[in-house]
Amino acid sequence: MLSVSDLTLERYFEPVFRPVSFTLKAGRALLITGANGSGKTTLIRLLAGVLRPSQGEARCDFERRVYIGHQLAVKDDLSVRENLHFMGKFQGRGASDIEDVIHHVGLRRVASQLARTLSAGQRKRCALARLLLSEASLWLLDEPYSNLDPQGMSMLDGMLHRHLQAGGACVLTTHGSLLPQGLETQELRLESGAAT
Amino acid sequence: MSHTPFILAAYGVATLLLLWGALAPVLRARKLKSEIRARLERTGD
Amino acid sequence: MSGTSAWHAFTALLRRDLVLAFRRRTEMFQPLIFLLVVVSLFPLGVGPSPQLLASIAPGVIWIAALLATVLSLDTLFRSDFEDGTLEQFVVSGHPLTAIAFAKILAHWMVAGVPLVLMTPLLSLWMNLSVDGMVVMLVTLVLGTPVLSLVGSIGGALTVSLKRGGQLLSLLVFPLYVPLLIVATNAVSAAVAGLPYTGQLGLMVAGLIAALTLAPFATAAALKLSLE
Amino acid sequence: MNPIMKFIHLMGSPPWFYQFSGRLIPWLWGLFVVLAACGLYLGLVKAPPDYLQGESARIMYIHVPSAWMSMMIYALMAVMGFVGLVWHVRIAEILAISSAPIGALFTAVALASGSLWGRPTWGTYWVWDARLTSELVLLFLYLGVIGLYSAFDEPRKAARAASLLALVGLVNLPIIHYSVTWWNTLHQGSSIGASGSSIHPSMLWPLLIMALATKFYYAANLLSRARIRLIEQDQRKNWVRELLQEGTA
Repeated sequence: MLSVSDLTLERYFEPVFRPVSFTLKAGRALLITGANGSGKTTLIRLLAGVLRPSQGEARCDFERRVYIGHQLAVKDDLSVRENLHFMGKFQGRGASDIEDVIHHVGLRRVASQLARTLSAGQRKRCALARLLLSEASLWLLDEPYSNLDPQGMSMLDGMLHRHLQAGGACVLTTHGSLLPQGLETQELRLESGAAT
Repeated sequence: MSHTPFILAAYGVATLLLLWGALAPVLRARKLKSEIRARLERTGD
Repeated sequence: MSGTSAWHAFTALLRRDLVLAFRRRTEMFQPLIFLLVVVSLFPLGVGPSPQLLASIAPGVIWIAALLATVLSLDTLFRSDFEDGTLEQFVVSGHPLTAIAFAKILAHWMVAGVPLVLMTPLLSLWMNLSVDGMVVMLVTLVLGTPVLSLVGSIGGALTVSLKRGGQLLSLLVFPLYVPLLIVATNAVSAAVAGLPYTGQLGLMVAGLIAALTLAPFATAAALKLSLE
Repeated sequence: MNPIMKFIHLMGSPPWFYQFSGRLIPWLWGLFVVLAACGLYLGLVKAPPDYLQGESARIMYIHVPSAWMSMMIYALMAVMGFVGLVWHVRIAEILAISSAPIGALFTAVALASGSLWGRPTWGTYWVWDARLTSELVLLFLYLGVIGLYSAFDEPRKAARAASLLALVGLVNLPIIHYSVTWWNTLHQGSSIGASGSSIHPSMLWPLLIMALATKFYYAANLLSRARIRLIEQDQRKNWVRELLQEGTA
């Protein structure tokens, strides 16, 4: 369970978004919406532990978290397989799962190409493979559907569905129409932090 | 070779530097406050 | 994160960094070529007389090694910062000091070791006597890791700055002063036939201090740069 | 809450700190001027010339106190930076960052007066003497901290980075100082330093009074610089707006 109370971050001495409070139980997904620059990415990085809040706190008893941001952390000079191999080893996963994950995210054909040669959608799939490799129960996804083609979106829907069924939780930001289909989601709308 | 020019130079340089160090914040404060006051009037907060 | 998986992460990161370095071989040789160029400038600038070169040899070789290391520090964390890998390191829950240590070790193997291997050639150019060269080799073996360790703190502090390069050398040079003094003195003592074990002892102490303290400062600086 | 904790807590709130330091500054400047005048009078007029260096030793009364101050401020800056870094106390961060320029200033004064003192005694303006060289390296440490702070856009992040660098610098400061001193004895043998010879009381008193004076200069200057940085950072906050509209700044 993730419980957040009165959380915000100050940049240039002003809160990026008005303090938020919510709780997210296992098996549920939280959709963070808001205009551009309202602080969606900042909030998700706060939840991921990359940023330290200026106020409030986020108590999370999911034992491991995985975060996929705008920057996909895919190395251009490594092949897809090498990238996934590193991601897996970094989280202590065996090499055997790598091939199934590559097949699952539909990158088998380009598995030995350098990541530099991949399209934006393929790079996003490569980054999303990190979700399957990590046993994290809390998924933090910053606009996961961007750059994905229809098959990619339905792949991600499936992954999310299975993750929530298995008792995981997920926080994802989105702007506009790209929403997960067929998922029970609670929504959180961010207001920009006016001068207090 | 009388040393007085060097003594005067040393204390002169020291006074100049310390004076500049002391005055810089005062001038900065005056400029900053007038900027903020101007902004306050303009935005009528 | 249990200890064993931190070790997996350490080895995986070290191997990945070495593979990445070999994939960009041309970039890998830059510090080395820079070292050769800088040292070969001195005879042109100062004049080729062997006695003069021999007397300034320890300082020249060490300052060139120092400059070459600083040159390669800027890229130490930059690519990981820009493509989001650094963020993943922080989220992964592994101790950031272990990750910083793996990066520093990889940097030393790629940028530090070649400097050590060049010592014979550089000593030849600078007319450094044989026992001077031997002690130069020892000081570089003990010293280049400290260059990487202390330098990585500057690298981590300036990684999020667009033009961090010049600032990095300003931050790091004062911290290199003790190392430069002790190392060059060890070599000139050897050349003059004086005892130099004391200086080497100081360098070993410096290495141990850097090994234990620098990764913590680097990890703190990395976490801070992500804010 | 006992009074000390209460005081520390109050010091943490910007408006209170602003008012409190505002009242303190005039007294600090007053004390500085009185002490400096007294120290200079004793040092330049009353004290006898040094038996070895003659009149030029009178430069000691500005050179030595500013050299002491340059090191003391660096240490204080690193400690305040540590408090700001670990407990995220904003006022500590501001005090640390505002100390850096003052420390650099004292280092420059020490270097300038040291080289002007060197001319009559050693015959040249610059000698790679142990104290002057480690002062120079200290100046580079200060410039590094100031440079790093100004390189960042977001003030809080800049303060934290500069504080971390100051902490690393503090760990290295004694090592640099002793390695430079040891390096100096290798190349020149120990040169006659003023503080080397035992100080006659009539020369010791001005030195101590000037040293005390420079501490009050530092305190007054630090608080006035910290206040401005506070106003600059909180200019959108209510307490600054009320303050400026009353015009009692």
